[in-house]
Order: sequence, then structure tokens, then C-alpha cells
Amino acid sequence: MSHDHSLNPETMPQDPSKATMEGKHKFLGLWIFLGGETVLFACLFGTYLALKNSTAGGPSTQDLFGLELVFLMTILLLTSSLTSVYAIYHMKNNDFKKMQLWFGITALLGISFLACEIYEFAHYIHEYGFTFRSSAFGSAFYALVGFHGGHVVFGLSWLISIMVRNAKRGLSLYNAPKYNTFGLYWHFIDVVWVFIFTVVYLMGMVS
Amino acid sequence: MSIATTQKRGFGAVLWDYLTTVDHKKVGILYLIGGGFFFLLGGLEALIIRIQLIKPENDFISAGLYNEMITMHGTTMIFFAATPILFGLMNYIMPLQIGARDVAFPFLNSLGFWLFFSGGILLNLSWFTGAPDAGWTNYAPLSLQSPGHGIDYYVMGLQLSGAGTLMSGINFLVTIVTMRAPGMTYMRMPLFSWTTFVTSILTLFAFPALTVGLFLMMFDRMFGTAFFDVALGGNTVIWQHLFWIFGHPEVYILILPAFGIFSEIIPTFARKRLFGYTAMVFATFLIAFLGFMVWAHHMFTVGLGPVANSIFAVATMAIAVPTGIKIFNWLLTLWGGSITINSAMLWTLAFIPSFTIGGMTGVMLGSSVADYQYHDTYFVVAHFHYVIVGGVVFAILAAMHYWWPKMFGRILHEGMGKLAFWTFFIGFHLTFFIQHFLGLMGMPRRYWVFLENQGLDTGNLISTIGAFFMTFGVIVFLINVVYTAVKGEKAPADPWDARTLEWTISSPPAHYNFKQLPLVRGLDPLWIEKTEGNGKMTPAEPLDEIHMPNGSILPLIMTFGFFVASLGFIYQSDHKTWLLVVYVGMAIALGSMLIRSLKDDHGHHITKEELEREDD
Amino acid sequence: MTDNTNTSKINSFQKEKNKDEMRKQIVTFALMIFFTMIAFFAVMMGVSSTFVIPLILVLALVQVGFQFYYFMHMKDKGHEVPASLMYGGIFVAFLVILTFVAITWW
Amino acid sequence: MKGWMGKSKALLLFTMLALFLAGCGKENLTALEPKGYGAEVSMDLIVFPLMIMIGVFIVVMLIYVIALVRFRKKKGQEDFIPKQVEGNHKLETIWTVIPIILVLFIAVPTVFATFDLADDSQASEHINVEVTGNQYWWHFNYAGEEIVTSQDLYIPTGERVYLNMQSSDVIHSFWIPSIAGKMDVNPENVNTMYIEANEEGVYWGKCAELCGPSHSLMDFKVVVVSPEEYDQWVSDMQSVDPESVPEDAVAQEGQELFEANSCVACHAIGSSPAATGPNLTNFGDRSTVAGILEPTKENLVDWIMDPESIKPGNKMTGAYPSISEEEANSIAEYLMQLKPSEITPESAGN
Ligand code: HEA
Ligand code: HEA
Ligand SMILES: [Cu+2]
Repeated sequence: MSHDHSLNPETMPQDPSKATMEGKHKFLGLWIFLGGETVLFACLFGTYLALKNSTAGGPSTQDLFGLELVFLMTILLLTSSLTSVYAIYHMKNNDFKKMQLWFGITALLGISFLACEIYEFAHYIHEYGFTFRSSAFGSAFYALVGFHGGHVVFGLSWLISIMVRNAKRGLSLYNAPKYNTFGLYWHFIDVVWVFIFTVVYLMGMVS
Repeated sequence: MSIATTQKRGFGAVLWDYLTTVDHKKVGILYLIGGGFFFLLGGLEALIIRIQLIKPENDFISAGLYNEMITMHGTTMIFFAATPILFGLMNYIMPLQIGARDVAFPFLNSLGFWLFFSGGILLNLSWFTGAPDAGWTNYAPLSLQSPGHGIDYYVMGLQLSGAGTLMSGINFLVTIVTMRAPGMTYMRMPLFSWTTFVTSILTLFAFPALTVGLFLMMFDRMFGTAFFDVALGGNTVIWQHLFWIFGHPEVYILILPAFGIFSEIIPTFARKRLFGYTAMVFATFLIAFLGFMVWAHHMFTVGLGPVANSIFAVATMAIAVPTGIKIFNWLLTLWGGSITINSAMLWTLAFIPSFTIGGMTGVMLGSSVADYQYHDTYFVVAHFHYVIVGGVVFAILAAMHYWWPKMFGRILHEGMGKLAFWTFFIGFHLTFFIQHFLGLMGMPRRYWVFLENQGLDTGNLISTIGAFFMTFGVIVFLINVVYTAVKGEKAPADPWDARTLEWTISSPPAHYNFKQLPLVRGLDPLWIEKTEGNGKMTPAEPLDEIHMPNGSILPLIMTFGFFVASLGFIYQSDHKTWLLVVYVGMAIALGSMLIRSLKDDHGHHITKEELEREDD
Repeated sequence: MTDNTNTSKINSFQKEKNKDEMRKQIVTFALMIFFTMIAFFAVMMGVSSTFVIPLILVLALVQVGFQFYYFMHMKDKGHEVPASLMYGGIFVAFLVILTFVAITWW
Repeated sequence: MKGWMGKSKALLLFTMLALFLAGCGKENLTALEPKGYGAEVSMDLIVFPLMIMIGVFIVVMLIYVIALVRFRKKKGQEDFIPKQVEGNHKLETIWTVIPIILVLFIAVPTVFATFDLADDSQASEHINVEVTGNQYWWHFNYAGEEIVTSQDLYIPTGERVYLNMQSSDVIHSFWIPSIAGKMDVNPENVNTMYIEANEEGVYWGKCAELCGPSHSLMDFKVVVVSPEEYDQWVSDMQSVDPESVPEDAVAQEGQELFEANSCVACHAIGSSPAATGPNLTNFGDRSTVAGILEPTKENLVDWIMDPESIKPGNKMTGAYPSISEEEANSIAEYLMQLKPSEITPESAGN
């Protein structure tokens, strides 16, 4: 068949994710989107920085944050970035099973990160009564960190749906770009987190 | 031929075709229809504003309704008329100009359109329950205090359409980067394609700021957060920054495509290559770059302090330089040419002085200390209508006359074109020139009434009369459209003896645009072939089957889901059962996304035989 | 299709190249973890804020540089467009944050 | 057509200049005839750039008109193909460099003036007034003087008056076109500006930031008097006895009604800085009722009876039990006789 995109040793290109026009489009499109997301997060960071001292008598950064959990979350997310790189590495070697495996690990790490975040928020709400309505600081904190969390949720759903969808199909020129684009997105989530743990948590603990 | 078959199909089939289309040309036409509709609506609102201000202390409409009227006029015109009409033109023309069969993301393209359209509909639904009334700039805390759901409609409507616009921007960028025809290097791209590219970059970086601003506004209004709530430590100036970080680039999102349009029309009708092409491209980038560094010129009176005011004042004035480069390059393109003046060219020629006046008042506004007087007066209203109407609206009308034959296969009637032009042009200057003085004479903007004995009566009367002239012009144009559709002269492929690729294919083009991709040998490829070759493009590839995407109803369904969810969000603050509507809406939207990602869609192929058969 | 046979038949030069790159990425990762630890450690030790804030910000920037250039391949050929748009985004982001830090409050 | 267009532009320019030189608008409202320091500084930066713009515009139009006249497609030369010029470095340099220079001409004085008008280092040596913007009226509290007024701001000629402005609700903007440019009045911070008037008179002030339905009705007045008269006014205002009982019987009844209907809950008489409603200490001297109406008793009665019909969305509507016309009349009588000073807008030359 002339339109069969599935791979065999003879048709295997150097980088299956960029062998088709569609693949290239997706990849470039996501990159460009990330350029826009940079501004989006900058606006949230800006808002947070402007409002972080407006606690309206409620708890402040130093009252709330504990670094142990944040450190754990950071390691989880950074590691998930590495595992996704591993997965892409296997994709380039056309090793579908290993790719799925490493992406699976990535998903697990992402889920654990999310679990920590949910625990953290619940802790603030129950222990300190600190919600997004408490003060301008509260609003800005939950908006920024929550928006990032939302990205993680979206990334996970994306990953899981392509993994499930393609579980039985093997690697092809049609689905390789999807994995690759996802990988890019996931790294970006990591980038944002690096700034969050630095600007929100670490700088919040220094005063 | 394919047009003939289109005409023979029933109304239902045509409708279904448009609802499911992913063809960039049809999406473009949808944008034009949608944007045109909202332009009429916005114009009607403008007319009501002007009638209210025809005499002092008039009570044609009430104070509350007046504020709703200006808010809806500004919002509708900027977000739902000017921007989408320009995006429609980009959609239709840009792929043809760069020699592409399609855009990079056809599905996303149609989703972008539907999101824009549903946003506009959502916003206008608010007329039934109370429209937003805090100005198109929607400053907090006035917008937080506004009773009813008007502002909520504003927030959700703009959020929907903003998402659509962002998608289109990304789509255009990828299309231009990856899909140029063989030989179409960046520096051979027509200026309209260049401005599409730069406009898309602006969209990409500007709209996220609006998205965030609207999110914060939505949460403050609907879920009780405190971003702008001073009592809990919030800060209303944050909204102003976010709005203008978006808002100023937005005005360049409007004007740059307009510049692109004029840069196509002037060379065509002067029969002369665009003077200083490289400088034009460079100036476009410079305007975009500077456009991100001036937003606080809308906030000179906020009290940001002299340092910030000075920096932003100087940066603002700097934009005069690249814009001046453009103006002079157009003039020098005319110089030494062989100029034909028809309707398209009339709008173009009228643009140059009109926009120059608007730009120059812009530079005057940029002088922060003078702006302490100008700010929030009719002087500003005059400035921005001079640049927007004299720049953007003139450009849209010029483009309509210029590209109408390409898009619809018929040429607009010249006589009516000229009549519409002259009445609109005269009306425009009548309406807005006098407003400079009204402003300086002490008339602030957004005034429901002006009092007697303040020396403002005559000016306002003249201004209103002008608005009626403009209305007449618009109506003549509408009649022209109908007349042309019924009786218009059929258009050949290249009615204007033009220079760029879109004129190498039939009017209107086949749905795959180019049977064989053309080989581009330089700037103004068609012109080159006309003067050096046989007048036809050399194909860059043998005739072969063409891969095209499949149509899909999913974008519409997805949009419908978001639309329903937005309504739910708006009303859930009244009663929590509305959350159900949110869930249903989101389920529809996410469900169709899921279908989209699970169902493989490889598109379809047009076989070689079919293509050969279509060969006349 | 059976993966194992496929893998073995892939151009061995290409495979070597992939492996090489993977090795670099692991080094990158190790460095990132290392930087993270320094940042957390500095804050927990209560180093003076005039010193620690610039330090952690620089560490964050370097880490993000690694992510972009190695993990996201921005250093590779064919990434000119993404790179320039990313720089554009970063430029706007910089202006935005500068504003909110410097002039939102009086 | 081309000729027509050129001429119409020239005509427009000419009318513009004519209007400009003649000065236009109401003299105590227009920004074009400055009567104070801020307005003068702004005016300089309006006129000078305008001159540059007119110059640039003439150049643009010259090239434009000549090009259109000379290079129209000629009859009999339909196939003429002009020379395809790519560009011209010399020209392009010229029209890049000259605008840069022109812009610098505007930018430099702008920066100086910006710093000049933002200078509040001498605030403590001058009169300071706390200005509060409210939907839809203005409150003035003379710092350290125990004087409070609303709607009418009294200032002496030739002296800087520092205004420290904050809003109690939404953003407003304080603007007296003939005396100084505007400054926003924000809810979250105090903005300071100074005004300095040269000529005695009563000047119109306006709210310039959309603040609700009656935004266009949020006018106020600045009463500029000589320094001696100002001192007189200050001492008059300071010696007001808020408890004093009017002589006229109707007015006495009005005073009782004023208290019984809880008008006093919002409206202070005397120097109380409370600002729920406008301070009425010198109501009889006011230049307007409600900021916009002629200062007559009939207008005041109308206002008290139904403020909503006069200023839609105002905060007084519904704040008190409904009142009969007769009662309103008595209250009006009481308020109109609150005339603590000889120095009034009328004496300042309304
Ligand atoms: C298409 C839309 C558009 C365009 C292109 C522009 C272009 C410009 N605008 Fe305008 N502007 C608006 C739309 C636009 N604006 C809107 C909608 C508002 C109000 C929003 C609201 O509050 O509701 C606004 C408000 C606005 C303000 C705020 C006023 C206030 O609220 O107080 C300022 C202040 O600096 C300003 C400046 C400028 C400048 C310097 C340019 C420059 O880009 C102009 C450059 C062009 C020229 C200068 C002419 C050609 C040049 C030459 C011939 C060369 C030689 C010239 C010189 C040496 C001077 N604009
Ligand atoms: C693209 C932008 C755009 C365009 C094209 C226009 C076009 C016009 N605008 Fe304006 N305007 C704005 C953007 C725009 N405007 C913005 C952003 C504001 C600020 C809002 C705010 O303060 O928040 C504003 C504010 C504004 C004001 C100030 C209101 C105030 O401050 O109180 C005025 C007053 O004269 C005005 C007038 C006009 C007029 C007469 C036109 C004319 O050019 C319109 C011409 C068109 C028509 C006259 C259409 C005629 C057609 C019909 C009547 C047919 C109708 C038929 C059907 C519906 C089937 N506009
Ligand atoms: Cu602007």
C-alpha cells in the first residue's frame, strides 16, 4: 500500500518523528506554541511577584512552605524529563516496547508529582485555611502553581491516551511525531517548574 | 468545472460543506462573513453612540445603556470585526501567495474560526441580559462591581475567540515556515505574506497576556479570588498592565496586515516593483519589536512615576521611524510608476494621508506630558479612529475590491465602489477630525452626555453628521456586493495585470489551489514570467496525485461544547446546578477531542486522472 | 512487526550516534540534579539573601538552558525557527516580569 | 480627483490652524488656553510637536500630490512599463535619519517636563489637599487645616497646591483642563500631583476615567482666588460652627429634618473628614448642585426628591426614606443658607 506509514527496517528513516510533513508541522507548531506559553507563564509569574507580599494578614510564604516536599517534587519531575528522553532515544532506535516502557515510567513519575502537589494544597487548606480566596497572595500562588499543575494533568492525559491508542500498533511514521511532540511539551513543563521552585518556593523561604 | 458543480448543489449541501470545511479558502470566506456581520453590528452601535451625542444632554439612550454601547462597539470592532476580517484575508490569500496547497493545520484552522465566531455570538448574547459596561478595556475594579453578567460574557467571549486567534497565528507561522513553494525564499515572499508572518508572531506573544488577564478577571468575578480586590491586597493596575501588554501589540496586529495589503495594491496599480522591499520587511519586524515595549503609553496618568513614563514615551515615539520608512517607500513606489486609479486604489491612496495624520497624533500622544491633557479625551478617540478606520478599515475595503475577483470570480462594480469610497471618506474626516478639538476643548471620552454651554455642541453635531455619511458609504458597498453576486462581470485569472502567485491560478481557485506547484524565480514571480517568460509559471514538479485533508464536523462540535461550558461558567455563580452545564459542555468538547485523536485521519488523494480531467 | 529484528538492522552508525547523544543527556541530567541540590542546600543553610537569590536564579537559568539545548535539542540543526521564536517569547517574558517587579508598586 | 484631494487636505490644515490660533472652546474649560502651570507645560508639548507634524505632513503631501499628478497612467501609453526600481540607499538613509532627529527633538523636552511635573520634593512647604474620588463626587480635605469641602476646591493664585489623591471605590481621574493635565485616582495608592493657577476664576474639572453610569456627570470646580482672599476663606471655613441653628423657621425645620432623616449619617457639616457623602459645610456657596446643576433651590429640591433621575447610579438613591416635596423644600432652605464665607465662586468671577 502506498500510504502505509508503518516502519520496517528498510523504510526506517533517521528520525521517524520528523520524516513526514505532518510530523514536521506538529513539532514546529508545538515549539511555537511553547513560545506563547512562555509569555503566559511570565504573566502569571509577574502577577505572583507583584502580589506575593499581599497576604492581607493571612499566612505568608515562610509560614507555609516546607522545602522537603518541594525537593521531592522537583526530583520526580526532573527525572521524568530524563525518562522521556530515554523513551525518545528508543523511538529513534525503533524499539517500540522500550519506548512504551520508558514513557510509562514518565507517566508514573508525573502522577506521583501530581499526588504530591494535591497533598500540598490540601495541607495548606486544612492546616492554615489558606485558599485562593484568602488574600491576593493566595490567589496568585494557586493561580501560578495550579496553572502549572493543570499543564501536568493535561500532559499526562495526552501521554496516556497516545500510549493506549498505539499500544497494539507499533511505531509508525504516523504516530512517532505524536510521541515526539509530547516529549517536547513535557520538557517545557519541567522548565516552568524549575522557575516555580526557584522563584516561588526557594525565594519564598529566603527573605 | 468545479465552480459550476458548486452552484448546482442544494443549499443544504453547501451549508454542510461550509460547516465541515477545512479548506483555508472557505475558512477565509467564513471569517469574512462572520467579521463582516460583526462589523455591521459594531457600526450600528457606533451610529447609536453618535446619535446620542448629536446634541447636549440628549436622552436618546440611558446612561447605563450608553456605557454598554461603547463597550460593545469597541470590543466588537476590535476583536470580532477588524481582527477576524484580516485573519480571513490572510487565510485566503497567504497560502496562494506562497504557493501552498493548504495550510499546515487545516483542522485547527477551522477550529480557530469556530471559536472566534462562537466567542462573538456569546458576547452578543449578553444584549439580552445586560451587556458589559466597563469599556472595551474593562478596567478593574469597575468591571468587578458591574452588576449582572455583562462582564462575564465579555470575559468568556474573549477567552473563546482569543484561543481561536492564537491557533490561527500558530497555523500561519508553521505554514509560512514549511510550505513555501520551490524557489519561494523568505526574501521573495510578497509583503502581505510577510506581514501575516509578523502579525502571527505578535498574536503568539500578545494573546497569552490577555488570556491570563481574563483568567484572573474570571476568577475574581466568578470564584471570589482577590487579584484585583484592594481590600485583600489585590492590585487593579495589574489588569491594566496585562490588558495593554496585549492591547498595544493588538493594534499592530491590526495595522501590519493592512500595511501588507497596501504593499500589494500599490505595486500592482503603479506597475512598479515595491520600492525598498528589504527595508519594508525590516521595518515590519522593527514595528513588531518596538510594539512590545510601549504599552504603558496607555497608562501615563496612572502614576507609574517619571522614570517609567519617560522610558515608555521615548520608546513610543521611536515607532514613528519604521512607520515613516513604510510611508516613504510607498510614495516612492508611486513615483515614476504608471498609476491606475480604481476603487481598490482609491482606498489605498486615501489611506496614506489619513493614516499619516493618525500616526502623527499618535506620536503627539506619546509625549507623556502632553498626554496628561490628551488622555481619555476625544483627542484619543480621534487618534485611534484615524489609524483604525483610516488604516485598517480602508485596507479591508481596498482588499475587498482588490481580491474580490480572486475570491468570488466576479469584479465589484466600479461606479458603486467610487460612490461608497467618496461618501465614506468624506464622512470619516467629518466625524473624526473635529474630535481632536473636542478633546482639547475639554470633552472626555466615554461621556454619555456633554453639558450645555461648554462650547462642544457644534463639534459633536458635525461629528454625528459625518457618521451618517459613513453609514451611507457602507450601505452602498453592501448593495455593490449583492449586485456583483447577481450581475457582476466575470473575472479572469489575472484581472489587474498583477505580480504575485495568487493571480496565476483561476478565479476562484480550485480547492487544491495549484495543480502543480510553481517554480518561483524571484520577487513578484508572475511579473517576472510576464516580462521574461511566457507569462505562465513553470511547474516545479510533474503532474501527480495531490494529498488533501478531509473535512470534519468536529471543530464545530468541539466549539459548541466550549460554548455551552462558557454559558455554564457564567451562570454557575447564580446557582450551582449550572455547573452541570459546564460538565456537559466540557464533555462534548473533550469527547470530540478524544475522537479526533483516536480516529486516524490520513486525508484523501486527488488522482492524477482526476486532475487531468479538470484540465478544461 | 517484531521489534528486535528491526533494531538490529538499523544503521549502526546512526545507533552509535544516538547512544552518544544519550550519554550526553545523562550527564546533563546529573548536572541538573546537582544544581538543584545546591540551590536547595543554599536556601536551607540560610545563606544571606543578597547572595542566595542571585545564585538560585542563575542556577535556574543554567538548568533551563540545559533543558532547552540538550533535552529539547534547541542546539541541533533545523531548530532556527523554534529558537528565534523562543527568544522572542523570552524577551517579552523578561519585559513583563521586569514591569511587574519594578513598576506595579509605587 | 487627485487635485481635489490635495486641496481638501490643504483646506483641512488651514481650518485647523485657524481654529487653533483663534483658540476655541469655553475659556474656563479648554486645554488650549492654559491658565496654570501644568497646562502651560503640556501646551508647549502640544504646540511644538504639532508644528513638527505639520512640517512632516507637508513633505509627505508634496511627494504624494506630485507623484499622483505626474505619474498617472497616460492615454496612449497603456503598455508603458515603468522602470522597476529596487530601492535607493541614499533616500532610505535620509528618511530614516531625519525622523530620528525629529523624534529626539520631541523626546528630550518631554523627558524634562515629565520629571518636572512629577517633582513632589517641596510638597511639605505648600498647601496639601487630600482628594478622594467617589462615585460620582469629589471630596477635598485640606491637610492640617481642619477644612473639608466637596465639589468646589478653593486654591490661591500663584501657589503650588499638592493634591494627594485616592479613590474610595473605582478608578477616577482628576482633570482641570485649563489648569493642569490629569492624574488617575486609584483605590490602592495615593497619587500626588500639583496644580498652580495663574489667574483668578472658576475652572471646570472633570472625571476622565470611566467610573460608572454617571461618569459624565462627575464634574467639579476649582475656585481660584487671590492669596488674600484665600486666607480669608480659610479663616471663614475654620470658624464655622456646625451646630449653629439657622434664623429662618423653614430652615430650622429643614435642619431638624436633615438630622431626622439621617442625612447627617452621610453628609458632614463642619470639618469631619468622613466621606460617605459630600461635605455640605459651605453648600450655600457652591457653584452647583450635585456638581452639574445651577445652584438654585428648585434644583436642590429636585435632587433630594429623586437623585436617580439626575445622576443615574449614584449612591444617595435609596439611602433615606422617601421625602415629601415640602420636607425637601425645608431641607433645601436649610442647606442653601449654609454660607460661611464671603469668598464664593461668584465673587471669584463665575
Ligand atoms: C491600528 C491601530 C493603531 C495604530 C497603528 C496606532 C499607532 C500609534 N499609536 Fe495608537 N492607539 C490605538 C490604535 C492604534 N495606534 C487605539 C485603539 C488606542 C486607544 C485605546 C483605548 O484607550 O481605548 C490608541 C491609543 C494610543 C495612545 C494612548 C493615548 C491615551 O490613552 O492617552 C498613544 C500614546 O502614546 C498612542 C500612540 C501611538 C503611536 C505613537 C503610534 C505609531 O505607531 C504611529 C506611527 C506612524 C506615524 C508617525 C506616521 C507616519 C510616519 C512618518 C510620515 C514619518 C515621520 C514622522 C515623524 C518624524 C513624527 N496610541
Ligand atoms: C476596529 C475598530 C473600530 C471601528 C472600525 C470604529 C468605527 C467607528 N467608531 Fe469607534 N471605537 C472603537 C473602535 C472602532 N470604531 C473603540 C475601540 C472605541 C473605544 C470604546 C471604549 O471606550 O471602550 C471606540 C469608541 C468610539 C466612540 C467614542 C465613544 C465614547 O468614548 O463615548 C465614538 C464616538 O463617536 C465612535 C464612533 C465610531 C464611528 C462613527 C465609526 C464608524 O466608522 C462606523 C462606520 C460603520 C457603520 C456606520 C456601519 C453602518 C452599517 C449599518 C448601519 C447597517 C446595519 C445593518 C445591519 C446590522 C443589518 N467610536
Ligand atoms: Cu498603544
